[in-house]
Amino acid sequence: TVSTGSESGAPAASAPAHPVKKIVFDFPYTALPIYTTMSRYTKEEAAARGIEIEFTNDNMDLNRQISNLTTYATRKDVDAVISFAMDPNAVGSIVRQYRDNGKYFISYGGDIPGQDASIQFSFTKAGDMLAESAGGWISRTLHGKAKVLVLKDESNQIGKERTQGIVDGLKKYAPEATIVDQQQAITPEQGLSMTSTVLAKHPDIDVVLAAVGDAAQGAYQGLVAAGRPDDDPDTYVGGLDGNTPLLQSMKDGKMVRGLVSVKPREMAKAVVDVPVGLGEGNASVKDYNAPVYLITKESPDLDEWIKAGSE
Amino acid sequence: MTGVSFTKPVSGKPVSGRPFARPVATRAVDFLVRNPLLVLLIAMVVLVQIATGAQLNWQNLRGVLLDVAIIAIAAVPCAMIVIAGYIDLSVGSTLALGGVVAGMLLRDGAGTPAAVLVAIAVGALVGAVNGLLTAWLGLSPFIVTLGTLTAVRGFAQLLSPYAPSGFGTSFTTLGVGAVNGIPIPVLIAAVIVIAAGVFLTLTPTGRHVFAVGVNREAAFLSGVQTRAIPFWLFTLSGAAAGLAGVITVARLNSAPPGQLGTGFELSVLAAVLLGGVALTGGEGSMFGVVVGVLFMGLLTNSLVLLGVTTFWQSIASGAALVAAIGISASTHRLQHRLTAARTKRQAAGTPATSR
Amino acid sequence: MTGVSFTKPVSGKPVSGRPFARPVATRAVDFLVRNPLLVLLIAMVVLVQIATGAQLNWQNLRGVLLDVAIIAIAAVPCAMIVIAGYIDLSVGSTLALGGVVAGMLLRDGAGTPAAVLVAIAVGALVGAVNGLLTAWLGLSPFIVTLGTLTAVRGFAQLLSPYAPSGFGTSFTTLGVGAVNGIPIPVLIAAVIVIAAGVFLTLTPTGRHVFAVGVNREAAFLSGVQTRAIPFWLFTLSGAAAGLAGVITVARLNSAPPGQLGTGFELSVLAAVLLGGVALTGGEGSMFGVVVGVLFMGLLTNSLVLLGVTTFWQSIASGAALVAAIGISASTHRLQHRLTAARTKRQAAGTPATSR
Amino acid sequence: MTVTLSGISKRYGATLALDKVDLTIHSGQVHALLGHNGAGKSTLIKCLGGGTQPSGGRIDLDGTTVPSLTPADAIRHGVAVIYQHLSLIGTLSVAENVFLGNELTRRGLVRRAEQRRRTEEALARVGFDVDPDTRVDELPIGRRQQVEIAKALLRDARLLILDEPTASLSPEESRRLAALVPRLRDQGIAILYVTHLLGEVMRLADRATVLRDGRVAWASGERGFTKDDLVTAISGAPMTRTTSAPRAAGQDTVPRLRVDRLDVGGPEPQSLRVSPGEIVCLYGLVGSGRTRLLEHVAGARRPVSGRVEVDGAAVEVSSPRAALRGGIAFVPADRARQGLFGTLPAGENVLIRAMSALRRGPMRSFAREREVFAEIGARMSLRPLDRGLPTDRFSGGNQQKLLIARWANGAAPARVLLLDDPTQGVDVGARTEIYGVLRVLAEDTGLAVLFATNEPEEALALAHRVVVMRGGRLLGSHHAADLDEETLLNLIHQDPRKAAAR
Ligand SMILES: Nc1ncnc2c1ncn2[C@@H]1O[C@H](COP(=O)(O)OP(=O)(O)OP(=O)(O)O)[C@@H](O)[C@H]1O
Ligand SMILES: Nc1ncnc2c1ncn2[C@@H]1O[C@H](COP(=O)(O)OP(=O)(O)OP(=O)(O)O)[C@@H](O)[C@H]1O
Ligand SMILES: [Mg+2]
Ligand SMILES: [Mg+2]
Repeated sequence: TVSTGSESGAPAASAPAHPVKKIVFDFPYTALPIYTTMSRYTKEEAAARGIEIEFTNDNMDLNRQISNLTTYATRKDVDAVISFAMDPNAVGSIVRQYRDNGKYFISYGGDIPGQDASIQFSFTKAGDMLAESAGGWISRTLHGKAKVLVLKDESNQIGKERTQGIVDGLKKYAPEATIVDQQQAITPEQGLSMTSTVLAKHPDIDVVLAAVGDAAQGAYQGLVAAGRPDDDPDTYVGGLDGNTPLLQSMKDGKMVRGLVSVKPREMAKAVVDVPVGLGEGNASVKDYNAPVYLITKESPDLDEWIKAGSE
Repeated sequence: MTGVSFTKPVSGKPVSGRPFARPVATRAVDFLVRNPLLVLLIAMVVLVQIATGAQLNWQNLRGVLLDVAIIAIAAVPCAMIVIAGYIDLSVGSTLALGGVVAGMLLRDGAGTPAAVLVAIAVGALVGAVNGLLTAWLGLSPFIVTLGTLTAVRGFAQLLSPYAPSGFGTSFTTLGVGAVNGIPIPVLIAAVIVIAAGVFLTLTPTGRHVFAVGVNREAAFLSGVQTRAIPFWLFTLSGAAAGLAGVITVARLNSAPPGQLGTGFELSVLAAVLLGGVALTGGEGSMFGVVVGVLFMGLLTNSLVLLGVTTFWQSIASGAALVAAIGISASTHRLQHRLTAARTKRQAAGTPATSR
Repeated sequence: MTGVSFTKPVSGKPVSGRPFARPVATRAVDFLVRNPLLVLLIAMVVLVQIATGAQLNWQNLRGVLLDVAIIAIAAVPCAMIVIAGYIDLSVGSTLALGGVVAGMLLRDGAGTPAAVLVAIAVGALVGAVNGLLTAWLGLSPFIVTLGTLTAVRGFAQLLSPYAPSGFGTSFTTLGVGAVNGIPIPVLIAAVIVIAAGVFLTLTPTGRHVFAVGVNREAAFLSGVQTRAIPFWLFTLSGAAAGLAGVITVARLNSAPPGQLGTGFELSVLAAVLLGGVALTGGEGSMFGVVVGVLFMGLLTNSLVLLGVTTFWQSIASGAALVAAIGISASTHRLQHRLTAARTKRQAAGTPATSR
Repeated sequence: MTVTLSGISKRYGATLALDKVDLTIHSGQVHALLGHNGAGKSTLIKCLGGGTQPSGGRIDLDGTTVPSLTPADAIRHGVAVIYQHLSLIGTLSVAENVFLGNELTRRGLVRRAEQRRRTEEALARVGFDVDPDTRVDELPIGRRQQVEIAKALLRDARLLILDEPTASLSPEESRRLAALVPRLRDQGIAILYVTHLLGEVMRLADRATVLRDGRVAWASGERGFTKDDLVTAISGAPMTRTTSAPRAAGQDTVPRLRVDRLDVGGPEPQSLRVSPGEIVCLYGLVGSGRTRLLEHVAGARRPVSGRVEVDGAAVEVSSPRAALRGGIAFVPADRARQGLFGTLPAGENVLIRAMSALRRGPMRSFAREREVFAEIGARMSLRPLDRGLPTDRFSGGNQQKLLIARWANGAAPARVLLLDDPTQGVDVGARTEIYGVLRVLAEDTGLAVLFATNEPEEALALAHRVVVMRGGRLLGSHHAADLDEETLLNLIHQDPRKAAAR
């Protein structure tokens, strides 16, 4: 007897509502500073609501994410999972296991086929917002002409969408600016090394935009190391996601001028609200759309952002 | 005896390897002492089962076995490469390439058999390049396979920057289907392990793999194919990684080129070495490799089931690796002592001069 | 035959290693043939400079040298460990731990010297654990250091889940400052390389490192400290990785525990092996390591300057690794032939019968 | 110094290698230690040098009593050992090896020039010719043994232990060593000397102890001893020397092996023929080029030009595998590096090639393998006769037997067998048995045997014909029946130009 398995195929009908006592937050990017912030806030939020939350340890590895999700699917004490899929289609293949076991499956940062609910925020949109900020600055400060270095992330779907958002946005908001180079960089070290190298070829770069904020931190250090004043009025450094040193530099009036991020507090709240809402039979929580924010020196809540990444 | 017959009569009767028929209990103890990792594995499973009650539930086990099957498929030829005194670090990327190639073919309308075969062939090609460079040209296998690890990953990403996904059930069955309740990948892995075990212990070429690993020069002088053997092992390793890629993709129903099998090579190597294959070559068994692979698979699973938190999981799994190899080594010594004590007891019964 | 004087009467004067004073040109050719990677490196730099005009500009070189210095600091003891027949895979995480510890201390108001020293000490402690487990207890260095790689990363993340950042200039000078125009990390690396070179070639213990790597048993029988030497090398490696972490953090002005030095261990190992250190132990020089490290540093830089796109960068750098080791190996053979031809010519000049 | 061993025992798993051995070595005396292969000689030495720890008993070094030693302890007590399994570091130079663990330093730095000078001196003192700057792994095994000797001499030893120091040396080099040993003894050094060559014992030793199966079987008193005492003690019965029947070089038949103008990189191409069933010895000094010639014929090195024929058909000797296909098998001299698979069991070492011939279908036949192994092992008096024991756990002489058994077991048929120093380290009794095996193979299958040896005794005992080699040239061929040791030694020292043309 050959069975074709049950991991894929049409999602099962929704299980009847049942209260959610324990949720698992599957946030695979464990090496990123944002992981720490998210885990702290969600824990606080969950504790306040009297439910338990647990985190997977995927170590930025898709296979690991799949195995861990598979393992959690069998844990009786778990009522719901919120998964930030490294590859939505791949994670989609195990949704059904959760539903068969009467657990809620909520996707984070995108849609996963078969999900019960989703906590959405658009990566393309975030890239676009950063490009808009940079584009505005370029036309204001440099009369629309600028040389731009994009530190991209092509290692996964999210990175590609973010990069796409930045690149397309630049065309839209700063049509006269030229992207002189695009290089892969996701850690501060890579950002530093790449920026130094590209500066050798294009010493007159005006704008560095990073698909991953941590790389922007490296880019900032690279510019400074190359002799650019850290508050150079004619340079723009920006990135997606907050990064505490960058936010601090922004506050101090350095050349870090734009960061785009979701609010960790809001996200943490959603991470708890959505499963609990599902458990209470509240269908309105099904499609939570998280706002994405542009942070600049003028943002009134800048201190709050800084606090989020260091407490 | 074939060929020559000696004129002189053969004197002295041959000493058999096992002079005494030993009781079953002794042999069982021996077996466990000889396979300390197995003991550790069993202990871990029992404890986790008692603590959580979840590990041995079939659905959990099924997930673990699927993970383990994929590692095992790649680990088997990898282990043989290490036994032959080489090393293959490129399997993670070859897995990705195989998976991506299969995914692309399926997306473009190819049938499952064609997709699987081409993916295996592409993997074998990568392996053959490794084999050519290391076995035939004598280049450092560490550097060469590190080079292909990097290059093949880039190639897979170039080939298909976006992840092909959403394959038909005829294909995904390969990853999630079952025959008589046993998942297909597990069956494939079992066949490969058994075939490799038979090859390594029961065929002359299998023994030559060991000979090459222990002393390549002596093997060369004895007429062993010291180049062809590692070459084919590399090719096999590539093919197996390609197959592992196909199964992974069938399981995931998606083939993201930048994410498939990242870090896989280190998991595979760790499993192989834990399983008692020596990096210095010439030592190891398929049984050991299976235990090593199971240990690696169940370790992660146990930590998750036990609810160990993220960073503690890293600490615990690093420590577990060290502990596992440490226990293996120390029981090795224990084993020596046991044997010594036992023979001493026997020797006391039979005077030494009688030898 | 090498100017063979096998049948020479005993009373004859001893055979000198260099029977003929060779012309400078020959020696220069010899030097380059003996260091093929250096030739490749020079060729690469010249070509990239012609193509882009940017590589040798000081600012670029400065960036490369800073990257290279950090790799070199970790690579030096790592190379010695490989020469002694062991391997250290844990440097990436030790770097992170060192950096994070320094960052935390600075954040909590400690002075730069204290932060640096404690970070080095913590690194040394990790190294000592590796050394204890491998050199003294005889566990597989591959597994042990893979275990510490995992565990120490977890520990660093646990220690400081948030990235300490924003250190004072007294600290960041360590990463970006210069003395007489030479960046401080480069100076530190140079001192370490030279000290290690002197140690390895000119001191008894340095020679013992080679002996342990070639034949541990023989070295043991000659009274060499076959355990203490690798133990201290591991400790040194940990300390150096800690220092590398401090410098990295000083450069970044931030110490993200999950991101510092990821994959660093493989870059270091690749540099070491490219530089002619044999994974089988007993072979290698600091000069080679420096060339290997420079090659690795300049390779990425070259590809970026040449405008190679991301995925092609992976393909090209993988291929370059293989090409570099291939060229090294083939000139090795060329060298053998050259020597053979030269000695044959010499032998022809002095007929065998006359001796 | 006076060294006393009391009740030393050593157990390896099932083997009791030493069983309560008592032995006293006095300063100013050469003490010979003898015994069959596997008797426990090397094990005893390892206990003294710190290479292994005895399981029982104690060692008394000039009043310091210890249950066991580490190598560093032993060196500190003035014990210098030349181990049977050479313990040199391949990638270091000769001089560095000689001073390993004992470096000459000034302000912490190695004095390389001084080390080189002293090494040269020490080598010259024994009359050895090795360049102190060469990497050791570039040296042939005979040269490496010379380096080991120099190393021990430079240790300022009070107890010098030599475990078969002449196993890879030619008579000339052995004689130089033999001249040195009494000089050292007269300086008051205690010397423990292991050998299988009774001639050496009679020439050098003041006392002798014979081990059998790990026990002291016989020890000489103050009165001295005779060769017969030793022979009886070692084998339990008096021995008779056998010589091969002289055999006409079959010029009439097609030669089994014909080497025709083979350019092996020496001064001139080399030609040679061996008839079916003929046993030919290549005889010469260390470094005379015998190994090189054998290696080329065996395909281990690629010849530049020339031709090798077996039974009239050309054999492509481009690799050992190709040579084997043509029927040419080779037993190399450096057994550890080129011969044995140390960690693999003895059975697989012997049958690595025969395995394929013995298999049933694609699978190995364990029954047939066991049978073949048992037979050849018994014929060569292998000890222990244990198929499963890893090769590196056998004694030196028994390892050598395993190596020869690889090609002499009858299941790996060869038409030509090349052996380089075939019985190095093999005891007298087993030697005779090996000669017997080779002779039977030659007679029954027409196997052509070409072997190189360092011992005139062996040349005369085994060969039908002796070919003298010197400085890379083949000088002439002589019927063994026409030779004795004296003429043989004269031949290799003769001026080559005066030597008889072939
Ligand atoms: N490491 C080991 N493990 C098991 N058995 C060993 C080991 N080393 C030696 N033996 C056994 O101990 C016995 C004595 O060996 P030893 O090397 O001392 O003999 P020997 O007298 O030196 O012989 P030879 O003349 O052949 O060198 C042999 O039976 C050998 O197989
Ligand atoms: N004293 C030495 N120094 C350096 N190299 C040497 C020395 N003696 C021999 N060699 C090298 O070792 C290799 C093997 O030498 P060769 O075949 O002449 O020795 P051999 O024939 O083994 O001596 P034997 O006659 O004892 O067998 C040759 O390539 C030779 O160059
Ligand atoms: Mg011995
Ligand atoms: Mg020789």
